[in-house]
Amino acid sequence: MMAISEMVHAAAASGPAATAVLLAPMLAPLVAASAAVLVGWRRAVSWSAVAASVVILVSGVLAAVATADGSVLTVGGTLRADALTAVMLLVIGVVAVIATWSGVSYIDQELAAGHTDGRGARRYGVLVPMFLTAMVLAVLASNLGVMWAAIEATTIVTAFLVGHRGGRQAVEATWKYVMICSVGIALAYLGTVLVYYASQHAGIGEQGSLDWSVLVANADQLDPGVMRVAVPLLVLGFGTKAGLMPMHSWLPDAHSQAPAPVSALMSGVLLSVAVYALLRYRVVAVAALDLQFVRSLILVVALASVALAASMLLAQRDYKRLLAYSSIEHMGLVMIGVAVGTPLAVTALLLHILGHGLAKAVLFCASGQILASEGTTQISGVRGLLARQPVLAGTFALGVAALLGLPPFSIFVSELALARAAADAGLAWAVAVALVLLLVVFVAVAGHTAGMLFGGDAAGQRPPHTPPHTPSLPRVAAAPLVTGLIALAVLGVVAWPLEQLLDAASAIAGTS
Amino acid sequence: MTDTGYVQILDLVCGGILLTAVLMLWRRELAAIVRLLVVQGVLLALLAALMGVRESSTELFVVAAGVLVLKAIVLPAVLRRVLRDSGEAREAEPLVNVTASLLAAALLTLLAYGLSRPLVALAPSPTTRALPVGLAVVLLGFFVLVTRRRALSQVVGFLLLDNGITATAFLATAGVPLVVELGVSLDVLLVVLVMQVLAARMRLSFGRTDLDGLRELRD
Amino acid sequence: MSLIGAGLGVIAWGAIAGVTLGALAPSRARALVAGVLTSVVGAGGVLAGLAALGGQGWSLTVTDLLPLGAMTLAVDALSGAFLLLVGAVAVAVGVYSVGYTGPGGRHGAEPDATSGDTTALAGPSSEPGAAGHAEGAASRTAQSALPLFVAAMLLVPAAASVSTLLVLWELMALTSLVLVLAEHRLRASVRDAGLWYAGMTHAGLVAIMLGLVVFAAGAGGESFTALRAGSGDLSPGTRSLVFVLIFIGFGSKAGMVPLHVWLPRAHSEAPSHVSALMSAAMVSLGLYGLIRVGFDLLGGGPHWWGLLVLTVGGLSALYGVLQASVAVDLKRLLAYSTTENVGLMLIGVGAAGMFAADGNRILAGVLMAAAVLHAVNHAAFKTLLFLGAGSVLRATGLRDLDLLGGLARRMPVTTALFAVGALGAAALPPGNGFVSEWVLLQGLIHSVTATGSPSVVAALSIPLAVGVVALTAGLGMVTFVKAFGVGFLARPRSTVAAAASESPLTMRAGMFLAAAACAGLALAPATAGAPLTRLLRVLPSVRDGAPLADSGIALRLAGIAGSMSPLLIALGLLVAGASVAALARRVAQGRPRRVAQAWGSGGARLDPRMEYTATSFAEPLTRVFDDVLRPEHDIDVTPYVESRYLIESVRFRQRVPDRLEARLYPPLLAAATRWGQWSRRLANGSVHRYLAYGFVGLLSVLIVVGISG
Amino acid sequence: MSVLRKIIRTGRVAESAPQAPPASADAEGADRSGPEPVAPLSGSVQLRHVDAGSCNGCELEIASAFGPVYDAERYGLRLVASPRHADALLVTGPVTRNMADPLRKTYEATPAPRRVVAVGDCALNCGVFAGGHGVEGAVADVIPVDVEVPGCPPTPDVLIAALRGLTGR
Amino acid sequence: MTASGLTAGALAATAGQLALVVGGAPLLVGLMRQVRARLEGRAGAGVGQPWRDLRKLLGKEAIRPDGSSWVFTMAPLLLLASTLVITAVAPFLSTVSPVEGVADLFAVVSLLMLGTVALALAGLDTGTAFGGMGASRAVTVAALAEPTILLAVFALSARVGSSNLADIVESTLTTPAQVLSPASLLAAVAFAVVIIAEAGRLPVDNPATHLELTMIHEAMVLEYAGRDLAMIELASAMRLTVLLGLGANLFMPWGIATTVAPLPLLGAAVVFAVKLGVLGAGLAVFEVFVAKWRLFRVPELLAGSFLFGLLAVSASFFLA
Repeated sequence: MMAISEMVHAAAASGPAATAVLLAPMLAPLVAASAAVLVGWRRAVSWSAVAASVVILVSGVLAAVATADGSVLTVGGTLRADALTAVMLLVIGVVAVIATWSGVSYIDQELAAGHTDGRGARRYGVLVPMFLTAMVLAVLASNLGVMWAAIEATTIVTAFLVGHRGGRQAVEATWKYVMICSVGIALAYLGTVLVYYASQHAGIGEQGSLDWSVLVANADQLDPGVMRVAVPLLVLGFGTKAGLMPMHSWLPDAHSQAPAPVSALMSGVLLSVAVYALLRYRVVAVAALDLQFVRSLILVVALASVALAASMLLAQRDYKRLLAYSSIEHMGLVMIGVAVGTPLAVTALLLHILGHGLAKAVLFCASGQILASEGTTQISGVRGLLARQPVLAGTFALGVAALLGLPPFSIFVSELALARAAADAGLAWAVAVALVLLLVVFVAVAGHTAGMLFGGDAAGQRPPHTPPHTPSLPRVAAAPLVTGLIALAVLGVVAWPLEQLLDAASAIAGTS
Repeated sequence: MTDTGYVQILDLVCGGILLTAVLMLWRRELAAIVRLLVVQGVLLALLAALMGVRESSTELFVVAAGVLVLKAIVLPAVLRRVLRDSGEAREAEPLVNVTASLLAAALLTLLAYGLSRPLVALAPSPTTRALPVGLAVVLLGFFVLVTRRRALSQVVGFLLLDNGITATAFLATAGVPLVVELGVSLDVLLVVLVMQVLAARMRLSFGRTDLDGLRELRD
Repeated sequence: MSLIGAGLGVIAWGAIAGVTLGALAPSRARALVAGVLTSVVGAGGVLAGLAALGGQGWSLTVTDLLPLGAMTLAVDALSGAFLLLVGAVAVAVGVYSVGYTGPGGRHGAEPDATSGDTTALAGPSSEPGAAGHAEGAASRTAQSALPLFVAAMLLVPAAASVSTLLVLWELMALTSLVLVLAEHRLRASVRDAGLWYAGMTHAGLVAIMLGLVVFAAGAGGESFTALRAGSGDLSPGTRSLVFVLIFIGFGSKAGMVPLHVWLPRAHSEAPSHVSALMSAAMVSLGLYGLIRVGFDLLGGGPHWWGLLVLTVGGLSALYGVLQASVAVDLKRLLAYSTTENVGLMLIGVGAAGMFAADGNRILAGVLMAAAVLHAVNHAAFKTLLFLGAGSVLRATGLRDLDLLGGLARRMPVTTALFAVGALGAAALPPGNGFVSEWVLLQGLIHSVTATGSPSVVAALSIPLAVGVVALTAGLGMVTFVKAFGVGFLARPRSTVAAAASESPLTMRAGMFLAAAACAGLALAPATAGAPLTRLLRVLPSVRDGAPLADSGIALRLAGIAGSMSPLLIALGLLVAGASVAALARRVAQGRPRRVAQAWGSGGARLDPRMEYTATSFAEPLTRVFDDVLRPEHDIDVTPYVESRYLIESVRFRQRVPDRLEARLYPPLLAAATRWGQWSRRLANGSVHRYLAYGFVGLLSVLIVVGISG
Repeated sequence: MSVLRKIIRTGRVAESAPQAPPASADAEGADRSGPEPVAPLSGSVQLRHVDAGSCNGCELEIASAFGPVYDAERYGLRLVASPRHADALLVTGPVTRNMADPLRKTYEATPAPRRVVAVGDCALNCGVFAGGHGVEGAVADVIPVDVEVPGCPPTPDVLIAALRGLTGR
Repeated sequence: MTASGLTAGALAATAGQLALVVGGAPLLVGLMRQVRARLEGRAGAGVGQPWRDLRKLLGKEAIRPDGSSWVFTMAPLLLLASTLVITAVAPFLSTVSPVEGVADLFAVVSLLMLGTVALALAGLDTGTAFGGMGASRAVTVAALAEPTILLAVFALSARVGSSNLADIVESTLTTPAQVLSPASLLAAVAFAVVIIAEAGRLPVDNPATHLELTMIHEAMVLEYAGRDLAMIELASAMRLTVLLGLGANLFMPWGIATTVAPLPLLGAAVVFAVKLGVLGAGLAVFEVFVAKWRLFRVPELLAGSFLFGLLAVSASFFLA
């Protein structure tokens, strides 16, 4: 580990090593995508996506090692990586590994079941790596405009992934997804334009700048009047992609229709990338505006999102939508951390993003397997799963436990730290509201999943349309899920590998 | 060009943009709405060119040419194709009727004026004084999105929204950096293309492009 | 390395080994491995607890564990008491579980297969398969969770920071939940029990977490040291808020009314050895939390804190014992009895708080000691009772007292040991429960003389508290006469009960350990004097107390007049009984007792259905407390078709629902359901509606910004 | 207070005890059947009354024997509720078929040493019911009888005299 | 206290009161029956009749019902043993005792309960409906009586600052005016009700009933015979004696010896016997005047006495 650290540091912050570390995660998926374009869906092609994900993860690790001491890697003027970026790279890498890994068997099953054809599989093989590229670009871009464009690009790339299965519902979900997200992201663009406008008049120079580090350095010069209009637009706009109230509505539809690995990627990473954008903007906003304004705005959005998720979870009937609403809830929690914004809060929310990404990746992939074996996404259609499919149901149960914030999984630790940070910032009332809502979520989710998991193997109770279930989870499908759970548990217990990096990241994005 | 002449032309162009936006709200024939979109695209390109003259920047002329191609030619062409395929010519019953829509448009324009006060205050100039127009178009576009039933109308609403933002960008900052501008334009184009594909699929699955049919996914 | 450190090391490594080996061991060895490791982990706790009570102190901070905080552990005498308690319970349970989760037994069966049947003698006809059993408490998951659960419980009292405490607290909740759900395949009620438990425990966590983060925010740090130092900086309002919150939170884990609803469900549906762990050990950790935060970290508070705890404690004690006295399900009965005993502990803690606020530290010390002592005693006898109930369940597959009976001759060891536990639980001399209730009553009755002129509140609440304790003791006696008398004595009331056989050696050994603890606590409580004094030193507001003067065989209270010698009473009973027996033997001159058919008024035969059942036994009490219990009767009269005056059969059923639960929770759940159904309209599928949400949101934000700017 | 007045006005109504029958001391008591009073029973005899099919005439006499006037209790006699507590069974009436088994069970339930007192003619020889289709027989046909008290019904003083033979008082 | 506690005199005092209670308890029952007989216009069996009954029972065969367990045979032993322990520790003759500090009022009350429980379990163990019924009723009554008795104890001990029996007696001796305090009077009433309930006297239970359905105590012992029954009868008589003796000495301790000298002890024994005789006779007279209550009116009685107990305690708080 030390050797790598020295190697990376030996190369200058913007030397060829940095270039390799920052370019590789963007190029590797493109290679995988072009492979799919050329040869269609093959085993090797599917593994190449996994390899690309591993590349992202490895460069994330390298970037983390390089930036944990607070240094910055840059490539030209366009790509830039600090500790915060490294954390996000890690999140993307980890979730992508799990999602693409389980995607290997997922598409095979879909093909076998006749849900998709060779064209669909090829499209899947092309679009998924491109999706990864777009997200990597979003976190690596030093220019906020480029970051915006990359996030918008994710919408376009994923549009046909959401509609992968075809049919009325797929079209409907895709239309809503594309329409709502485009509108939302357009608002974010308007906000970006206004920030640019403010930066032009902030003594940065004639041309102004959308470069984040430049903006941060001159944030106190930005005109508060303009920023007061820009910040709500940005919150609303990126909030759309993050699945926050009031532009959250696309999320349950898209997540429930997309193929499981894509849902995992969207829920686990895409939402977080949007939050990442807001986190970047928050630093600027807080310096330009008063803290109270930013905090109130974000807090209202965050709490409203958690409340909405809690309400919708209560009477939920579809387990994929259940997971989707749970994503809204967790993004709401993360946004509470963004609202608080102290270093502890930022550390906590980053860990939360990582934990949530892992848990959701595991859960969506597991739910894909459940769908494959039970033939329905209705909660009431799945009964006594633990008795019939112990491994699959076990991973699902543990994933739910993690999602509900039970130790040893890291979400508990990050939620606790979020609560502490908020209380320290004098927002105990918000903690109280959030915790009560979390209790509702807990009861709702636990109640729904308990029905799915527990109970005897009552063969007579199963609805007639279910196909004869596969006897047990194939090993290639189980391995990524178990790996994800183990990683989640380790993250919740051991502080050592991440603590320094998270502290460095919170020093970048946190304001006390 | 003299200052007064510039201001007059600027105001004229901006007025035209707002007018086309309001007309789009008024008209029900989809073909007419697409024509209005073409007009608005041309006006936007004119605005960019005007700024290019003002700032004597060749980059802006390039942008103006791009805007003209994209907003006045390519996108309307795509929309016409959708229109032709679908064979549905009218936005028959908007969720909010035309009278109410026009009243709402008035209110939204007022709101835009109110909102842009701090924006104008930052750097008062003839250009920035026209900023409310951009914001008003954004709000009108959003309004169209919310109230129009046809798939095509929603795409139009999205484009209106986008035009509003483009106008705002030109008026406030004389355009964002080129790389961003390129990204944005590409994105918008792709979004519209995606929507065209979707509208086609929608017609295949649902038989029409009335968005009220899209209500199967619900809680 | 200190003994405490060694003990905690044993706990940690034992738990890790337990999880690993429990998961890896072949199914034949699994019960043995898990049981032994559970006992080992428990022994680590006993070791650490004894060392801490002996006066050692210990602390440790591991920064590499627990992200965004640090694993901070510290052990003092207060921790020691609960380490010892939990550890000792775990040792007994571990030994017991080897047999309980081993092959054989009927405890995997549907328990109520025959209860609804009019022919009580029918019994479950088919032998429940061993397969069902292997998937329940003996499953890989349950067996590897057992040592982990014990370790989490043991580490809770050692936690010394908010994060550490909460993580371990939740780990304890999760592992116990897994264990509660162990038999989910066998009975549908297990899932409900698990859900109630999960929900209530999470509600408790919310309260605790909120209280502690507010506390930590006010005190400026999350380690207990910082909290202790900073508690003075909190405003009185914040202090009270924190106290009320943690009281609710820890109280829900302790099973106080009205947050007790999970207890009768989870304790009766969990495998019996798990019930013992939960009821005896985990519940008392709620008391630990209350004492630790309320009296150590917050350092005590105003008079009304104590009154609040006292009131809730009194209600819990009464309500718990009332429900227990009419319960028919043996494990449900024991669970309600837990609520009762927790109520008694809370009465002690509450009264201690009141007197501490009045400045009477001696009395406060006695009462606090009574509470802790009662927790220890409760742990001992409740372990024994649940293990006994488990033995019955294993032998018969039944929890329904109405179908049991006749076990005294078929399971003599279990019966005798259960009797020891029941004696303790009934708070009768020479049982161990009596000792702590005695100390509690002593503390309460001295309030008059000790406080000089007591406040009006005290003058009204203390007599009521004495009345409550006394009524609780009386009803507790009824409860356990019923449990023991109906469950174990007389003739069997069903065929399965008649076919019962004694439990395996390890189960008997586990019960014997618990019974030995009961006996030790009953006969030599004075040895607890020095440790209890050390424990009180931890708590600033009751620091001066030395509750039990260590005076050999007699139990003397320090500072107030009161003494009693359980050992001599037991000895007296033994001597008197032995001499009477000897006399009777001389009189009998070797004539044995003739065994004759029971006198049935000359009737032809005595049917088991003529025996008194638990329901009929509790009938007078049900009538007396009609207004509180509101039993539900259900009478089906089936006439012959020929005439409605000719009755073919009459069927009478009585159910005593938990009225408090029925009043409080269904409306809450119904409201949640209505809320959920209403909010489904928010996502009605219309893309226009969705966009409108955004549009309205945008406009309102912009308007607010416009106006405020 | 009316009760108190009544008590004072009534005073003692028990007649003075007649001479103790010589039977206990007199071994030659030829006209009396029945055994010696058993030493352990001396001074205290608890009776369990079994109505094996009586017409209730004997019951009336038994009741008045234990009433204030005859006051059988002063001789150490007492009626009890359980045969387990009893030393002697007081059996009346012819033994009906339905009562034969209960009578046997009651006898079985009584701890030794035990005595059976057959009270009234019916108990001794079925009286007017002899040969009735529902009648099993006399008491002696079912369980061994130790003391016989003839009469239809026997008067209380006869009854008490017989029972005093058991208590020895 | 402890130094003098182990003297021969103190031992003699304890032995004396044990002998007195064991020997006197059946006589007290006999006396009560005799009083009752006289009031009913009968001659009565004589004061010694209970002893005659006991002697006879000891000579008789003991029977154990089929299906019962060791509990059935142990219960009489436990009942008698617990009563003996109470007898030994209660201050009947002298306030000085070698078993000073072994048991206080709470312990005594609990030991009484222990006896009740033993008998109730025995009743259940017989497996008959009557046994179960008696057990159910007995423990119900006892459970409801316990709060009252403890509150009465509380009222008495609160003013002394100790629940130690000897302390309470001594305190009353030194300040006799306390007896007439409201707290003390209320407590006395409560205590009297409890004695009636616990000893199974009218109107709670009729010791002379033959009707099983109305039985409480008798129903539990229906299966006992011979020496087991003798033990139970003796223990019941002793419990009545002990309860009356406690009542007598807690509220009217005069005559009790405060030393262990032979003469005061002898005097104390005489006074104690007289007190019990008077109390027993009074109870018997009272019983002539009342009929047995329905079982479900008994809680009313106990609730009433509970109220007295509570008032007594409150009085000791407010009027102390």
